[in-house]
Amino acid sequence: MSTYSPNEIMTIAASRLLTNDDVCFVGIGAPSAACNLARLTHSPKITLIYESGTLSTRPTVLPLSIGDGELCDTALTTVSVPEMFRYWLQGGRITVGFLGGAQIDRFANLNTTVVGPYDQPKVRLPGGGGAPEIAIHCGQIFIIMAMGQRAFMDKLPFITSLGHGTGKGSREALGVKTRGPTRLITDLCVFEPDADTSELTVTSIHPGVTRDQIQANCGWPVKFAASTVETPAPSELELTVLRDLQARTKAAHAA
Amino acid sequence: MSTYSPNEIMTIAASRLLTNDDVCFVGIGAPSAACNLARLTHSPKITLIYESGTLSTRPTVLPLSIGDGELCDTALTTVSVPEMFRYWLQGGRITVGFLGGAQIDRFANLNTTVVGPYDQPKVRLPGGGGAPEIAIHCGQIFIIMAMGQRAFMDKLPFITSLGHGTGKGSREALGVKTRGPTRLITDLCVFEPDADTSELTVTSIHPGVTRDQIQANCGWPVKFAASTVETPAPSELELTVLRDLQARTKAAHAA
Amino acid sequence: MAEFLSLPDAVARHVRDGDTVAMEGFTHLIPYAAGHEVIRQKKRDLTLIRMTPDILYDQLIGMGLVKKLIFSWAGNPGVGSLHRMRDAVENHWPHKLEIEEHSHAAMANAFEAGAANLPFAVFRGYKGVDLPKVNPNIRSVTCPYTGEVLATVPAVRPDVSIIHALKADREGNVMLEGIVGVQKEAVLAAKRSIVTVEEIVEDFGPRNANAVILPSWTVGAVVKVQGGAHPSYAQGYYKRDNAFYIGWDTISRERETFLKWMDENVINSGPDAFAAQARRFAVAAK
Amino acid sequence: MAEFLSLPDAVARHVRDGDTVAMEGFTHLIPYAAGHEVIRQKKRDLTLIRMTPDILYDQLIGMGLVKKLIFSWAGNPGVGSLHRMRDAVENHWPHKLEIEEHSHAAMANAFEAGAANLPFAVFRGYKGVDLPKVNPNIRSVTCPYTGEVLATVPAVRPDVSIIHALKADREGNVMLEGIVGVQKEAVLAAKRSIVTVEEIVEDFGPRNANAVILPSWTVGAVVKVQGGAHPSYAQGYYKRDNAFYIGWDTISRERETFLKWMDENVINSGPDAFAAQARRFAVAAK
Repeated sequence: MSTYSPNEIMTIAASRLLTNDDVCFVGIGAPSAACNLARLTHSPKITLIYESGTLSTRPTVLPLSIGDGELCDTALTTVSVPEMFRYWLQGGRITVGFLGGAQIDRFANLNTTVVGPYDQPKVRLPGGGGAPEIAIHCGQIFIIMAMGQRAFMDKLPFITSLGHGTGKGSREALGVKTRGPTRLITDLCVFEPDADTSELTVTSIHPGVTRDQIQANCGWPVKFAASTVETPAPSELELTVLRDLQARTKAAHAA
Repeated sequence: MSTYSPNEIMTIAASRLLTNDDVCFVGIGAPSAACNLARLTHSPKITLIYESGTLSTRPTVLPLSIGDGELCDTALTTVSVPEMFRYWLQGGRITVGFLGGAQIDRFANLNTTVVGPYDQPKVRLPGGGGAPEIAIHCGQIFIIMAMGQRAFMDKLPFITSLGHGTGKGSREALGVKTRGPTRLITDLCVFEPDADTSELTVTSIHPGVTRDQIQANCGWPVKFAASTVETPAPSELELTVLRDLQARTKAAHAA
Repeated sequence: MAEFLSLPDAVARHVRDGDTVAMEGFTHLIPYAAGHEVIRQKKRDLTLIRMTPDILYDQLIGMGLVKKLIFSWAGNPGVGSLHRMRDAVENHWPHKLEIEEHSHAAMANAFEAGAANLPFAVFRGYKGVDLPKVNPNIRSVTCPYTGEVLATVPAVRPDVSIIHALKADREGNVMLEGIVGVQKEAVLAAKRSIVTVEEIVEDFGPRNANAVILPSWTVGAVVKVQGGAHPSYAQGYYKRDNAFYIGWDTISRERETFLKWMDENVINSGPDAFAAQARRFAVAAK
Repeated sequence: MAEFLSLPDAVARHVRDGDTVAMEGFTHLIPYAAGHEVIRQKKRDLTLIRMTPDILYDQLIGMGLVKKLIFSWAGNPGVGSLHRMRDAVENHWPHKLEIEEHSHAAMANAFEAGAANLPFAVFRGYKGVDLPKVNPNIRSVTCPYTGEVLATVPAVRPDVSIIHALKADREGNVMLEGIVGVQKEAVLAAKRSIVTVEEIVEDFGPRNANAVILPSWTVGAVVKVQGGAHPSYAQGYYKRDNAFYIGWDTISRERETFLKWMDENVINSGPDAFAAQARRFAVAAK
C-alpha cells in the first residue's frame, strides 16, 4: 500500500461520503478536491454546484477560486448569484453543503470571521461568505478541517455559521429544519454528532493515529464513540486519481 | 386630405406624444399601434417594452398577444416575467406607460375588473393584469379609450388602477411619486388633468367633433379648458404608415 | 431525477384530484397537450394558478374540472373575453368558480418567492385600488429601515406545475428560450412537475453559457409531445396560431358549440394530433 | 443613453469623493483597469461595496482611498488573506477602515432589491450566528401569512457601480456572459455607472434570445479597455491569471513591497497595459 499524507486521507474520507444522488454546494480547497474525487471515482453522476452560479459543473482541474472559467465552461448552465442564493440554496435544492473554517467548537459551530474582539480583532479572517446560509439550507453539512489546538476551540470568539448551537435541539429551537453537520472529517479522524447530545464524537480513526494524538490537537476533552472503527486506508485508485487531479491543477494554475 | 376613422386619429394623436427618449411599457391594441407608429415615423429610437419580457423590441407587424414570437425575435433581449416586473417596471426604468380600460372616471381611475358587485358580477372583465403597478411605477401614463356613456362613468363600480384618485393630491397622499395619467386620448378629443383639480379636462378636439358630441358620450359633466385647440388632422404619412402596419398585421394574423 | 414518461402516464402519476396546479406559459409555450390530457383524465376539484389564464384554462373551466382560479389577467389576448370562464363566474355554469385575483406584479413575485422557498413576497403595489378590499391575501409589511409600507402576496407553491419547453437532453435536463415567463419559477416552486418538450436531443451542444435550463433533478416527468403548445407556439419551431385564438371567440361563446368542439378535439383525440399543427405552423429556418 | 468615453473621462465624470461605489465581479470580469484609474485619480473617502472584495479592493484600501467597506467575504480566493485590508482593520494603516459585514445571501439579495427599487430584501438566514450582534443593519420582518420571522437587509443603492463586460454594440448596449455574478443588479441599482468592455462591435449578431444584456439607456459610460479585467478574466477572451493571485500574497504582505508595486504598475501605468495581459492569457479558440 502507498504512503499518503494526512491531508490526502482527509480528502479521500470525505469523498467516500458522497453518492450519485447528491447535489453538493462545493467550497474551494479540500471540499472541491473531495467532491471532484468522488465524481472521478465512485459517483460520476454527482451534481456539483459552486456559489458563483455554475450548475452541474465538471471541471477537469480544480478551480483556484470559486469562479474560475473552468467551472463555467464545464457547467450545464450558469445562473446569476442572486438566483443561486434564492432559488438554489434557499430553495432547498442542495443535499450536501461543505464547510471549513478557521475554528470549530464541539457542537460544530464555525468561526471564519475574527480572532479577538470583533471591533479590534487580533486576526481579521475573510468572513462568512456563503456559510451562514449554507449551514441552514443544505440537507446536511460535511465539515473538512485539519485538527489543531488553535482550530478546535473550547469556546469560539465568534460564531459565523451554525452547527448544533449549544447542543441537541438548538437547531429546531431556531426553526431550522435541516440536519446540520453530520460529519467532521479531519486529518486524524472522523467525528459525528452524538445522537443524544449532538456533541462531536470520534467514530472513525485514521490508520496509525492514536487517541492521544487526537486529544493533543483538540481544545476540548474529546468524546469517543463506544465503538470506533479504523478509517479504511486510501486505495491505489483513490490516491492516483487525487494526485493526478492535483498535479493537473498545479500545472494549470502556474501557467 | 384623406378621410380617416375616429380610431385612426385616436391612435395617431397618441403616437405624436412619444419621443425618441421614451421608454414605453406597451399594451396590446391601440397602445401597441400608437407606439409602433411613432417608431416608424418620428421616433425611430423609441424604446418599446412589452410585459412578456421583451426589451427594446421592433416588431414589423403588431402582435395579437402581449407575447407573440415577433416581439422576441426583434428584441434586444428577453427577460423573465418576474424580472420584468421587479427590475424594469418597479425599477422605475419606464418613462411612459399606456393603459386602456373598460371604464374610466373623471380622475382617470380605470376599471377593467367587474361591472356590478365583485362577488356577483354582471360582467366579469379580464382583470387588472399589469395595470395596478404600471399606473404607479411609470413616469407618466397615457390612456387611450374610445368615448361612450358606458365607458366614461360618473362613478366606477371598481377601481382597478389608480389615476388621480379623488383629485389633486391623492397620489402624493398614497406615497406615489410618479405623475400618473397626463393625457387621455379618445376618438373625439384629448383630455388632460386640470392643473388645480386633476380633473380630466378637454384640451384638444379632433377636427369636426362638437362639444355636444363629447358631452353626449361622457357620463359626467365635461370640463373644457379655457382655450381648446383643434387636434391636427392625420397627415398622409401617418395614415399610410398606420394602415400599412395594420394591413401587414391583419395578413399575418389570418395566416 | 426526471423520468421520461408518456403523457397519459405523466398526468396519471403527478396530477391528483383536488390538486393546486399551475400550467404556466406567458403566451409562449402554453402546455395545451398536457392540459388536454388532464381533461381526458377528468381530474376534479382543481385549483388552477396562472398569471394569464387563456383558452386552455377556459377549456378546463368549461369542462367542470376547476374549483378555484388564482390569476391576474383572464382573457383571450387581443381578442376578448374567456366566455367559459365568464359563464362560470357570472352564471355558475357548469358550477360556481371561486376566484382569487391579484395583479401581474403580485403573481410574478409570488412565483419568484415560491421558487426561492420563501413564504411570501414583498413589492410596491396596489396603491389606491380596490383589489385589496376583495382579496384578503393582499397584505403588507413595514420596511424595518425606512418605515415604508409595502404590499405582500403569499408565495405560490403548487402541488404540481406543468410547462412546455423546447427540448430535453437524454439526462432529462430541460431547455427554454425566448419568452420564458414564470415557467422556471413555476417548476421550482412546485412539489411535482411535468414538462412536455418539442424534442429530446442527445445533448444540448454548444449554447449560451447562461442558457435557461432546468436541471434534470428539479423536474418530475419529461414527455415528448411535438407541437404540444399549439395554438400557442414554440420559439424556433412553430408560430402562434393567431387565427385559432380569434376563432375561439365563436367556438366558446355558446355552451353547445364549446362542448361539441371539446368532444371532437380533446376527448376523442390525443397528444399525437399536436404534431400536425406543429408542421402546419412550422418556422421556416430553425 | 450610454456615452462612449475614455477611461480617465469616465472616472472623472462619474466617481466623486465620498461616493458609495460598487466595483462588482464574482471572480469573473472584475473591473481592474477602472479601479486602477480610480486610484490614479486619488478619489477620497469612498465607501466600497462588494460581495467578494479581492485584490482590487486590497489595492484601493492600501492606497488609502477607502473609508468604509461593505462586504461578505474578503480574501484572496484559494490563496489566503487580503493583507492590506487586514492591515487597515487590525492596525489602522494607512488609516482606520470602517466595515459593515453581511453574508453572501444577504448581499446578493441586497443587490437584487436595489435593482428592483425596493428599500430592503427579505430572506431566510442568519440563524444562530453572531453577525446580527455586530451589524445593526441586520433586522427582521414577520411573514404576514405564516408568522415566520425572516431576516432583512437594506437594499444596496450605490452612487456609482463599475463593472467590466464582454462587449458593447454601437448603441452602447452591453453584453455579459458566463459567471455574471451580481453585475447586472449592481448597474441597475446604482445612480450612475461605468462599464468597461473588451470590444465594441457593430451589433451583437445572432445570440441567445435571453442573452444577458444591459440596454444602453441603463448605462452611464461605456469604455473599451481590452484586458480590463486582468488578473481576473473575460470568458472566451482570456483566462484568469491564477499565478498573479498567488503572487499577490508576497507583494502585498509588506507595506513597502505593496507601495512599490502600486507605483510601478498602477500610478505610473495606464489602461493600455491591460491589453498585453489579455494577449498573454488569450483563450485559443474564440
